[in-house]
Amino acid sequence: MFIIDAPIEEIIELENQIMLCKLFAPEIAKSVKPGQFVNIKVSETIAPLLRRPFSVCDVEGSFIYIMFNVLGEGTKLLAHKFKGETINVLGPLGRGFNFDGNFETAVIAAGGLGAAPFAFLVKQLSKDKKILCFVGGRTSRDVIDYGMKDVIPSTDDGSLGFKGNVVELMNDNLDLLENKRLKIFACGPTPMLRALKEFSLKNNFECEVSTECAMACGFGICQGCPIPSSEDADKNYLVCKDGPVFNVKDIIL
Amino acid sequence: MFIIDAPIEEIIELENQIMLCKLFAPEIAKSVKPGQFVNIKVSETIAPLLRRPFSVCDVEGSFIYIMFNVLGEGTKLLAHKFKGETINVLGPLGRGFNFDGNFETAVIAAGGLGAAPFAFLVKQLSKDKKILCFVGGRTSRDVIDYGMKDVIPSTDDGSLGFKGNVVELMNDNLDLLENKRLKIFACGPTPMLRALKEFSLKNNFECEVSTECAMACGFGICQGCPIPSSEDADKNYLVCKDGPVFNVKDIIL
Amino acid sequence: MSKVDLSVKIGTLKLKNPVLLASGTVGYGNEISEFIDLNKLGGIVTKSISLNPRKGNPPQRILETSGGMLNAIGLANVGLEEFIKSKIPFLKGYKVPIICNIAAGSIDEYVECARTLDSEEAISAFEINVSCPNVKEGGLQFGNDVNAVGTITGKVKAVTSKPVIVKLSPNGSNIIDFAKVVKQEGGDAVSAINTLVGTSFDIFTRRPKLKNITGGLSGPAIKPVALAKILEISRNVDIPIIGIGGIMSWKDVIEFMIAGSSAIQIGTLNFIDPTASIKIISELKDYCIKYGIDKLSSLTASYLL
Amino acid sequence: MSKVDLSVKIGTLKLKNPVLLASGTVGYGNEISEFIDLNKLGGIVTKSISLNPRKGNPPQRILETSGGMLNAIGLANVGLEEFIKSKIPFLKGYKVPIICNIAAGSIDEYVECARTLDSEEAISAFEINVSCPNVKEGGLQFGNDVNAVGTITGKVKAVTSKPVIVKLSPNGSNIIDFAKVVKQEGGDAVSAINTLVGTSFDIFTRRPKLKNITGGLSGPAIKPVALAKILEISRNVDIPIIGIGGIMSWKDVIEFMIAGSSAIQIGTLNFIDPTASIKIISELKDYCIKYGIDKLSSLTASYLL
Ligand SMILES: Cc1cc2nc3c(=O)[nH]c(=O)nc-3n(C[C@H](O)[C@H](O)[C@H](O)COP(=O)(O)OP(=O)(O)OC[C@H]3O[C@@H](n4cnc5c(N)ncnc54)[C@H](O)[C@@H]3O)c2cc1C
Ligand SMILES: Cc1cc2nc3c(=O)[nH]c(=O)nc-3n(C[C@H](O)[C@H](O)[C@H](O)COP(=O)(O)OP(=O)(O)OC[C@H]3O[C@@H](n4cnc5c(N)ncnc54)[C@H](O)[C@@H]3O)c2cc1C
Ligand SMILES: Cc1cc2nc3c(=O)[nH]c(=O)nc-3n(C[C@H](O)[C@H](O)[C@H](O)COP(=O)(O)O)c2cc1C
Ligand SMILES: Cc1cc2nc3c(=O)[nH]c(=O)nc-3n(C[C@H](O)[C@H](O)[C@H](O)COP(=O)(O)O)c2cc1C
Ligand code: FES
Ligand code: FES
Repeated sequence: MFIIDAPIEEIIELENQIMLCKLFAPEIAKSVKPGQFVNIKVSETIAPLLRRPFSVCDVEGSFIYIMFNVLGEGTKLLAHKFKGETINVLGPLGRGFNFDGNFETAVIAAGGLGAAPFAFLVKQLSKDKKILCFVGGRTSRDVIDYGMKDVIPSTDDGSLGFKGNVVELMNDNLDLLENKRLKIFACGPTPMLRALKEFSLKNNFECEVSTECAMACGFGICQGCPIPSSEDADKNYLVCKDGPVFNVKDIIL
Repeated sequence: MFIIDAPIEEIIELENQIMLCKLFAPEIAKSVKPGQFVNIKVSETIAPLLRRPFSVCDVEGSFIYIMFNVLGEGTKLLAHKFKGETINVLGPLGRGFNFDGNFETAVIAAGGLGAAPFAFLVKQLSKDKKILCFVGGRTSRDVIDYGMKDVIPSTDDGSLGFKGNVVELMNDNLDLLENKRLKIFACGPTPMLRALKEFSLKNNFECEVSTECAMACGFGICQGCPIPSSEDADKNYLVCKDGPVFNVKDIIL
Repeated sequence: MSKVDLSVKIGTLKLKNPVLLASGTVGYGNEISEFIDLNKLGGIVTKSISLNPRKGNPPQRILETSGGMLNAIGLANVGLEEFIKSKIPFLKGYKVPIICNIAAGSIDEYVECARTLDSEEAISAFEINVSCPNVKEGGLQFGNDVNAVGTITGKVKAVTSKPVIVKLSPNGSNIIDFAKVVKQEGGDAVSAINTLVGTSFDIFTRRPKLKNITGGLSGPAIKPVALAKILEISRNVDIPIIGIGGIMSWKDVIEFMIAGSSAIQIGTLNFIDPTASIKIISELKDYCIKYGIDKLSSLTASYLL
Repeated sequence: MSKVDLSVKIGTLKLKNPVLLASGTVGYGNEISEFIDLNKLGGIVTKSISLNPRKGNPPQRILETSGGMLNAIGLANVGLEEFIKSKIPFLKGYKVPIICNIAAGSIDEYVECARTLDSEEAISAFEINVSCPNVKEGGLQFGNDVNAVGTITGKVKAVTSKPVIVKLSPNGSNIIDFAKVVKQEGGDAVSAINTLVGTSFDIFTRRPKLKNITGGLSGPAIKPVALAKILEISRNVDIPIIGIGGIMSWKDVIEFMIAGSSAIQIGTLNFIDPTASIKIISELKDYCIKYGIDKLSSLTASYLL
C-alpha cells in the first residue's frame, strides 16, 4: 500500500457526468490487480473529510485510470480538477478478482458504473481467456463498456439492445453460457448483484462480485464496512479488506 | 449591498505571498467608496465556512481589485484560483473614508497590507487634494505602495528608507506635516493605529483609521465585531457596519 | 402547481412556511431586510432581549472552526425599552410573524419582559432562551436545571396569552426531561438546539481565542447532534419542536422535519448567505411539487425507524 | 538539537511522546503498521475489547458529516480470548506501549476483562470505555451514571496494578463529576472525549442513514467541544487528562496540551492519513526546537485565562 501525491495526467468526460481520470502513480500501477481500488482525498480541506474509494479502471505503464460518476460533493470536486493538479491517492487496496482459475470463458456482468473495474480485468484476461461482456444501463447513454469487448448490451428502457436488466439479459442469453467452463465477474448495484447471485447459484456458475459499502478508512482499521458472511451468522467480512471482490457464495447481499 | 458571482479577470502575485485579484463586479464597482470592503466566499464547500473580508483596493470601470496576503486556509484557496473562476462577493460593506472635508493635504499612513484600501482612495483624492504617503513594512519587500504616490517609506530593519515604524517615520517628518490643513487616513496593524492615535491627538491632526476585527457576517447581524466607543463606556460600535473606518477619536484601540 | 401547502403549525401559532431565522443571527431584521423580503419568511426570531441593555462580551467574540463557528457575543442587545421604542416599529412594517426571544439573569426578569411585551401586537410568540452558553447569569445556569426551566415556563405562561417556546440546550444528557417539564408547565413548544459549549486556544499566546474563554458552537458541524436531540424529544415527548442547528440547505430542512421538527430556524447560514432562507423556501416548494407532497407539514416526525 | 524532550507522564505511565492512536481507529495495530513504524508512537489504544466477541451493528455503520463523521460500529471486536491469542502476540513484536481499551455490558464484565488481562505484560495500561454511544448495554448507560463509573473504576483498580484510565463521555453537562469520581476511586487518568451522539436521515426513504439510528460524531467538527471539556476538567479536577477529539495537526496537539492534556489521541485522522501521527510527532519536535521548548510536557495546562 502506498500513499502518494498523484499528478493528474488527463481528465475527460466520457459521457454526461461520467469522468475518466488518468493519474501518474507508478508504485500503484506496478502493484495493483484488477478489482482492487484506491482511496482518494479529493480536496486539501476538511470538505469532504474522508477519502473516496474508486476502482482502478485501467493501468498503462506508470499510469492508473479511474472512472467515476459525478454524484455528490466529492466527485464534483474531483471532476473539476485540472490536468497537472495533484491528488492524494492511497492504494492499492482490497482483494481483487481471482482470475487464475480453471475456466475458459470469462463472463463480465456490469451494471452502470459497475463497468469501472473491467477495462483492466479484460486486458489481463485477454492473454489466455475467452471473454463475453454483458453490460446494462438505464438508457443507452448509461451503457458503459469502456475497455470491454464482445459486448452484449441491455437497457431498462430498451433504447439499446435487450430491454431489461443485465441478469435478465444473461438469462436471455443462457445458450451462450451453458456447457462452458466459465466464471462470472460482476460489478454493479446491490439489487443486480443479488439477482446475479440467484442466477449463478441456480445455474451453478462460479461467480465473483465486486461490492460497495460506505467506507471511512479503506484498509481495515475502522470496521465501518461489514458485509455478512453467508456461512457464519456471527461473522462479518470487511468490504475494504476481505473484499471488495467476493465469491458470491460467501456473502449475504 | 449586492451578492454577486464575480468572475476573476486576473490574479497575480505582487510580491511574495501578496496577491492582487481583479474581479468583474459592475454593481459593486459602481457603488463602492474608498475604505469600504467586500466579504468573499472563497470556496463552494464548508471549508472555510465563513466569508473573508477584504478592502476594495481599487476600481476600474466594472472591475474591482482586492489585494491580499496569503495567511491561512481562506487566502491560500483564493490565491490558487484561476482567471475565469467565479467567486461569490458580498458588498460593498461598511463605512469608508470621509474625504470631502475641509483639508488640503491627505496624509496616507499604511503599515504592511494596510496599503490595501489606498490605491482607490488616492485615485479619488488626486482630483483636488495634495497627497503624501507614509508607507511602512518589516523589510523592503513588505513596503507595499501599490497605487500610491509621493511615498516616503520606512522599514523595521532599515532595508529601505527610514528605520522604524510608520508612526516614527511620520514623527521624523513632522516638518512636512506641521502647519498644514491635513487629514490622516490610516490602515495597518492595531499597534500601529494605537500609536497613530496618540500621535494625531498630540499634534491635533484629524485622523481616520480603518480597523480590523474577526467577522462572521460583515453587515451587522451577528454582533461579532465590536469595538469600544471612547465616549460611552456602555457602547460598542460594530466594525463591519459603523466602520471599518472610524475617526480615531471615537474608538478605543 | 400553487396548491402546495407549505404552512405549518406550532401549537396555536400558524406560519406560512417552516423557515424561521434564528435568534442572534438576524438582529432585529433591519440589516437583512436589505437582502430579502422579510414577508416571505415563516417568521423571524429576534436577538435575545433582556430587561436592560447589555453591551455583550469584549472581543474577540467569534471564531471560525472546522465546519462551524464559536460565538461569545454575550447577549449584546438594546434592552427591552429600546426594543419597544425602535425595533418593534420597524418590524411592524412587515407582516412576518415575530417571535421575540427573551434572555434573563433571573426568573423575575423573564417574567417581567414577557409581561411588558405581552401587549405588543406585533409579537406572535415568545422564545425563552434558557440555554445561552455565553453569559454567567441566566443562560446555562438555567439551561441545566430542570426545575428552573419548569418554573420559568410556568411563570411566563401565566403573564402572557401568546405562545411560549422554550429554547433548550444541547449541553446535557437529558433533553427529554427539559421538554417534559416545558410541556407540563404549559409551554407550547421547544426549540432545539442552542449552541454547544466549545473553546479554542491560541497556541502562541496560550490564551483562549475568545475573550469569554468559551463560546457556543454553531453551523453544519453540529447538525448531527441537533438531529439526535430532536429525534430524542420527538420520540419521547408530545410537544411541537422547532429544529435548529447547522441547516445549510432545503435538504437539511426536510431532514430536520423528518426527525421531528414542525418548523426550523436558520442561524449561521444567514451570515454566509443572507438570501439563503428565501431560496430554501422556494426549493421546498419545488421539492413538494416534484414529489407530490401536498402538505409539507406531513413530513414532521415522519421518520421510519 | 536532539535535546528536546517529547516524553510525557500520565500518572505512573511514561510515554516517549504524547501521541497515542485512539481506540477504534487503529484496530489492533496490524493494518496501520503497513504505513508507519509503531515504535515511534507514544502508544496505541486498542479497539474496545469485550469478554465475548461482538459482531457489531449491521451496516450502514459510518456516515460522513460536515467536518466529521458518525460511526455506529457497535464495538465489533474479536473478544478477550482471541485478543490474547492472536492480537497481543502481534503487538508484542513492538516496543510501543499498548493501552488496552475495555468495553462491557456489566460491571462484572469490566472487572473480569481487567483481571484476565492484568498478567499480560505487553499491556501498559487499561482504558475503560464507559462512553460508547453505540451499544444498548454498557456504553452510555454507564457513561451518564456517576455512581456506576465510580464503582467500575474502583473495582477495576482492585484487580490490576496497571494504570487505569477512564474514557469519559461528552454527552452530559457534568463531566467534572465524572472526573472527580474517577480520581476518588483511584483512577489514574481520564480520556476525553468519546464521540457526541448524532444522527442523520435519508430524506427520500425517511429512514436513519445509520442502521443503529444514532451514531457517534468524531472528527474536526467536535474539536471545540473536546477542548472545552478538557479545560473544564483541568480547571476543576487534579487528574491527568488524555485529550481526544478532532485532532488534525501538530498545532491541534499543542492546543490540546495547553487546554490541559498530558497526552492526546488521534482518531478519525488515521482514516484519512494513516501516516499523520508520525508526521505530527516530528512536527512537534520541530516546534519545540524552533521555540526553545525543552520539555514538551511543560505545555500541559499552560493556559493563561
Ligand atoms: C470499493 C469501492 C469502489 C468504488 N469504485 C467506484 C468507481 O470506480 N467509480 C465510481 O464512480 N464510484 C465508485 N465507488 C463509489 C464511490 O466511492 C462513490 O460514488 C463516491 O464516494 C461518492 O462520493 P461523493 O462525495 O461524490 O458523494 P456523496 O456526497 O458522498 O454521496 C452521493 C451519493 O453517493 C452515495 N455514495 C456515497 N458513498 C458511496 C459508496 N462508498 N458507495 C456507493 N455509494 C456511495 C451516497 O449514498 C449518495 O447517494 C466505489 C465505492 C467502493 C466502496
Ligand atoms: C474590514 C476588513 C478588511 C480587510 N481587508 C483586507 C485586505 O484588503 N487584504 C488582506 O490581505 N486582508 C484584509 N483583511 C484581513 C483578512 O480578512 C484576513 O487576512 C483573512 O480573513 C484571513 O483568512 P484566512 O482564511 O487566510 O486566514 P485564517 O486561517 O482565518 O487566519 C490566518 C491568520 O489571519 C488572522 N485573521 C483571520 N481573520 C482576520 C481578520 N478578519 N482580520 C485580521 N486578521 C485575521 C488569524 O488570526 C490568523 O492569524 C481585512 C479584514 C477586515 C475585517
Ligand atoms: C452569533 C450568534 C449569536 C447568537 N445569539 C443568540 C441569542 O441571542 N439567543 C439565542 O437564543 N440564540 C442565539 N444563538 C443561537 C442560534 O439561534 C442557534 O440556536 C444556533 O446558532 C444553532 O443554529 P445554526 O447552527 O443554524 O447557527 C446565536 C448564534 C450565533 C451564531
Ligand atoms: C469508527 C470509530 C470507532 C470507534 N471505536 C471506539 C471504541 O471501540 N472504543 C472507544 O473507546 N472509542 C472508540 N471510538 C472513539 C475514538 O476513540 C475517539 O474518542 C473519537 O473518535 C474522537 O476522536 P477523533 O475526533 O480524533 O476521531 C471510535 C471512533 C470511531 C470514529
Ligand atoms: S472501510 Fe474501514 S474497515 Fe473497511
Ligand atoms: S461582522 Fe457581523 S455584526 Fe459585524
